Amino acid sequence: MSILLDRTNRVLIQGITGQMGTFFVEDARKYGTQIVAGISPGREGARVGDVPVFGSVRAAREATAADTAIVFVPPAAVLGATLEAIESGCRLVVATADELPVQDTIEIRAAAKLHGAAFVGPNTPGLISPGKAKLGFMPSFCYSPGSVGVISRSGSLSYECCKRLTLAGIGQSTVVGIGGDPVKGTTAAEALELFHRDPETSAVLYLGEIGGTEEIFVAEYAARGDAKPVAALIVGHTAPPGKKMGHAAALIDSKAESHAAKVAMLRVAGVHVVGGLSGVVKTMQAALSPNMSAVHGATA
Amino acid sequence: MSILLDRTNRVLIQGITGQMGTFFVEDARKYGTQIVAGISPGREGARVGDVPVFGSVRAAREATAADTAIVFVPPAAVLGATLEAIESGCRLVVATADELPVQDTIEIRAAAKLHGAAFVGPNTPGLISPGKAKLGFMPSFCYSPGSVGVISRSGSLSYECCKRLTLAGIGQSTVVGIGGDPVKGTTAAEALELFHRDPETSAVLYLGEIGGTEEIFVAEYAARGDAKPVAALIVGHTAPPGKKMGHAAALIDSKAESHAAKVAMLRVAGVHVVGGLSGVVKTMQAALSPNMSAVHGATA
Amino acid sequence: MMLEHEGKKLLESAGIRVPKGLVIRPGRTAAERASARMERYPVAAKAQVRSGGRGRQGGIVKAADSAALAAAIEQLFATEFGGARPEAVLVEPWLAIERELYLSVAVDGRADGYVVLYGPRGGIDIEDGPPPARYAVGAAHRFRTHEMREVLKDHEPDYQVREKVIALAQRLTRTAALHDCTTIEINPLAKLGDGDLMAADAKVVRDEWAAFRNRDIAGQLEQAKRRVGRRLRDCLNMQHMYVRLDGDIALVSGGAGMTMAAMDMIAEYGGRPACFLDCSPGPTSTRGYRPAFAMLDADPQVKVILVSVFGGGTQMQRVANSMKEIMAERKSRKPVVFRLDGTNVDQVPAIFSQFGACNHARLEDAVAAAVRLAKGAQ
Amino acid sequence: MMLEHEGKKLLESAGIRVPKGLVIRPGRTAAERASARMERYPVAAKAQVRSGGRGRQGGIVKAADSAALAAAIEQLFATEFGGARPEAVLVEPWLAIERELYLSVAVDGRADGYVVLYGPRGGIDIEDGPPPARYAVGAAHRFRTHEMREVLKDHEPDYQVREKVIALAQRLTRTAALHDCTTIEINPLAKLGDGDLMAADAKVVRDEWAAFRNRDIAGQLEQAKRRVGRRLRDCLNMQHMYVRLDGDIALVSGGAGMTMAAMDMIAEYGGRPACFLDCSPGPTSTRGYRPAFAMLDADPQVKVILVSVFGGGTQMQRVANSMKEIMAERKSRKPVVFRLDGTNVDQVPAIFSQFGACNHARLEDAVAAAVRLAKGAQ
Repeated sequence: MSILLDRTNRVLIQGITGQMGTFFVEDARKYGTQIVAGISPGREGARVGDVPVFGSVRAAREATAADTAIVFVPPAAVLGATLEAIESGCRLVVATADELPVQDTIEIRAAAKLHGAAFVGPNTPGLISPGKAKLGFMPSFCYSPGSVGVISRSGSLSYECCKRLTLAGIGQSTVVGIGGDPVKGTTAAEALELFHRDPETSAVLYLGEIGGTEEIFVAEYAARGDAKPVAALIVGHTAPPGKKMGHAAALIDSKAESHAAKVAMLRVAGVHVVGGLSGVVKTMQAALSPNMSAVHGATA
Repeated sequence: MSILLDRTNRVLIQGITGQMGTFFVEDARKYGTQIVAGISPGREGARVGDVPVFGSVRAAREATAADTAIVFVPPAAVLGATLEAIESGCRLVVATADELPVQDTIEIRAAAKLHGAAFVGPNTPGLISPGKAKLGFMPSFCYSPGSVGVISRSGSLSYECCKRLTLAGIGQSTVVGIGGDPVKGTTAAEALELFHRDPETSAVLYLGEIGGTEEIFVAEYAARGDAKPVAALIVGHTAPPGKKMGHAAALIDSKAESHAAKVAMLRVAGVHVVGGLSGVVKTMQAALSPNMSAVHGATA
Repeated sequence: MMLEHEGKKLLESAGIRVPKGLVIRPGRTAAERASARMERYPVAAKAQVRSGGRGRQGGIVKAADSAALAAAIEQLFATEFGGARPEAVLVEPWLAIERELYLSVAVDGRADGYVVLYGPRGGIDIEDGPPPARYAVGAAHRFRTHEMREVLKDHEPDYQVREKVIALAQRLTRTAALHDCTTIEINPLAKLGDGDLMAADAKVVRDEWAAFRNRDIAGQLEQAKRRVGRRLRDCLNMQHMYVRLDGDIALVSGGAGMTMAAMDMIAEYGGRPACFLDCSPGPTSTRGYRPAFAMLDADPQVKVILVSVFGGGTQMQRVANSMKEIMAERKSRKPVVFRLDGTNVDQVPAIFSQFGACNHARLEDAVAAAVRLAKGAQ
Repeated sequence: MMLEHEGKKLLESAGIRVPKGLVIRPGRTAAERASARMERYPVAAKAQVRSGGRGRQGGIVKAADSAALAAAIEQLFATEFGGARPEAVLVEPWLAIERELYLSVAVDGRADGYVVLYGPRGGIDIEDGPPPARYAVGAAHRFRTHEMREVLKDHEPDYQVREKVIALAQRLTRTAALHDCTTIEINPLAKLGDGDLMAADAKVVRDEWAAFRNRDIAGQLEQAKRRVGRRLRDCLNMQHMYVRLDGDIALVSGGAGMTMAAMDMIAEYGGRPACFLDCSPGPTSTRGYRPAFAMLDADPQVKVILVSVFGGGTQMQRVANSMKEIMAERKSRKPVVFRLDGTNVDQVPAIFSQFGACNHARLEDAVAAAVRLAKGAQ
């Protein structure tokens, strides 16, 4: 298994006729993603490659039984497109856009909750279930199927870390980019819960950073008696306080949001904290080893 | 019977310690309204007369089983107070306030729909079921129990007309002030539907005015095969176009909103249109007479 | 209602494209000021008025050069539109419009909130054309691009225009809710040669009851008061609702519906109402009614004043006492006819007898008396 | 982050009470201008800066008369707060504050939207006190007065203050959503002698990604660009995210997390990062990277440039070609270390061989090389 995404997802692409949409059709298909429809209002009836284009998500769902949407439209149009996908019955909606106003994310998240849909985004590379399917632009060669669930606030960092895991023979069940914004379609807590219930996932790697409160919930999960082993890398050790480090949420506004405070909190909760990028594989191996996972925090 | 309000409603007053709240306790009680609680945050534990004061609607409902709320708070506080009443489970909420921003009415109406509550207001005197109870400041002597349901966009006009009916021996089942705003807690169409289902109501008097679209639904109802007889007075024959006549919705913005157009439309639908205030009793009598009610529009 | 240039400023603040205009206030140097600052011609000189139908009345003039602009400005400031001279003239580049569209967002009871109207052919003849496409939004945050797309399908064949209109309507609906606007109408919405849409006009009406949370609405209300005479301003400060009519029987009344009913009855009895004047929103006390009498007494058109109040929360003995005070202090000899009814009306006769006034039991009698007096005064 | 006086203007537009202040821009006559226009003393002279902690650094001066005010203004303009001189000084009447409260509305992921924080004792020591009351609102239109009342019950014993705080928080939440603010913090919120609440300070942060629908956010971003040097402005125009640090190894990087990971690794290897520079939001082309190199080459603090990009949607052969072009046109001799990885990285070596560059396979090797070069350059 995996979470949210596997070979069964029937994917429609909103904004398929744009540059990103067209590139995605080719790249994601090559990886095995089932692309069944595209949306481009006014161009219904056209085709992108062999993918039929529809004027609305409803029409696409009726014709193709699509159940998953990925959105490639300009930031100002993301709200409308995602709400259409959610309210037309898609069970998973991915919006990779950065530059989305947080108000819009708040509304989309509320709508997704109301309709029982999963929303991944914004400001994320998307998600991939290695060997099955991908919804986003992550470089395929970095991934291999396996049992580590990966949750990441940052895109490139997840490519880097997954490549290291893959080279070391540690495969991934699903890699979810939860994004760098303060309000998220899928939070670390929600992704953790999904991984917790996924029998194929035996441990989780969390890639976090300074700022925000996401890590509190990682610690909360790790402290549970029935938690799967969690390893975590928190970047931004050298980031100064009070400055936004690219991501809207990557800003040390209070002591609790500093690197030191987060690492300390995670350690106490029994998370295997990675010292730095170079230590990802070793710490992950430790988290995965049955002996070590009993000794909470020993590899930190 | 009656609609929305009878002797069984257990009423709580939001803003009971204000001048209007205090006056209402005395006046409405005298009429038979069951006043069981007042709300005034921070003054919980006090009493107004013998009415216990609570800090929240929830607390009041738990202690007194109140199921109906009337709101006497400043316009800026009406949104909060009505949402509290609706979301705490009141089945009827009355807000007489004028000067409520239409945005707030839109939100309150949406919340009432969601929770299955009736909302009467804003900018209305409230409602009265003669001989049973009243929720508002209408002069009690104008009313008598009977079988005519009255719906009015204007407060004073409904007092005037009901007094004429009462003096002529025509009693009322319930008199609902739907108010003069463009968006209403209870619309004419909704009030008509309630009167239609009320076995004690045998005919309806609708008191309308120029501007807005409410009258379209009165005509629609009257044109139904199973409609109860409807009489209507539309004021504003002498009102110039393009000017707001007091009520936000009383503005002739298009030909369809003029006095002549409304009267013509109502006549075609079989409504007994009253020529002017002096004709209210005669037309109502005609509408109530079994012979006449079969001949649609004959008294117009 | 905001002036066009004020409305456009609001739209621009929400990221909506409007022409780059120049606002010219009246004054001796108005024409010079405009000519000095416009560089490219032709331009449009547009009378800034708060009534509709300006286009049909010659309120928009095309000027090909600086002399023509100066002449246009002078002419516009000298013209009345809907009974008022322009408060300003807006000078804008003359737009190369490929097609005029119509788009508006307005509060509509049938929609439980906002409705969006769209017509593929806008301009001054919009009301004579086919009815516009109608998207019932409801609460502003209920706007859905895909729902509006469905509505527009059969009204706008050009899908690129359609998508731009949808995006604009979404922006307008949000703007209306945020700024407490009850209407934002763009007519025409100009489709330019580059395919882009631009608001060539803007009619924005704001919800004055939201003034407590929008300082600019409060400011507009204050400005509106400054535009009227002192006596009317005193009335507006008491929350009175006033509309001047062309008759001679003035009303001091309570409740919008009841005021209109009295107006109608005056006409029915052969008289002519001088105004709609609803005093119920303000204090129903001497302080409240005094400015109403001051205004009506000073108005030479008014021959008779009919006081018509049917009160619920308003107690009649208090109104009667106010009338006693006002009648005592008032200089004017214009006759006043009274009809008070409602709560505590039984206490009125005793008070009225103190100053020799008579309270009519029925509105018909009061109206008849007022009409008789007005005819006698002619 | 807006300056205090800008934030207060925003609050005032939403009907929130703020002191009537006077904004003094720097310049030779600043002190005179202020003294000339203030009539009553004492006043507060407040440095207008975009960083926190001003109060502790002497950024607020009480002046008892016009001479003291002039001195205060001069002194404030000569002082740096958080590394920057004040852009203006705000002069306000000195408030007779009965109690300082704390109130803020901010976006919070845990609340799925907005959260309201309230402390009955505000002021500069707020962070040392007990944690504030926390009302998780969610979407702004989910604000409920009765829910906040429940939250405040155990935090604010004075029910009249409580009710005013609730009404104010409701207004602030609506304002935040309306104007796309991510934070509105009022500290202190002054309880005055008359029992009324007044915003004695205002820290407002707006969502720059909403600039497309808020022209004033767009304007603020433009202003921010004007405040920096030309080279950084060129970078900001390319959407680069830049934070200057105090080391000598500059980064040209992609992705916020990866940039921080590289910074951390530089420190781990004994080097010191010169900046956070994430170039991924803009075009990953020659046009995009060129201003980054121009800025870093011109920065005397920078000894070595480390290019670290791990691309997904960004294709590495394109980045490699951009680097080839930039290296060819660049005048600076500062060493550049490359580590490209990700999509199409297999095409990189062939391109790099054309200009004699080497691409490190592992970030560790690239960082080690950069640190070595930086130490050699010292």
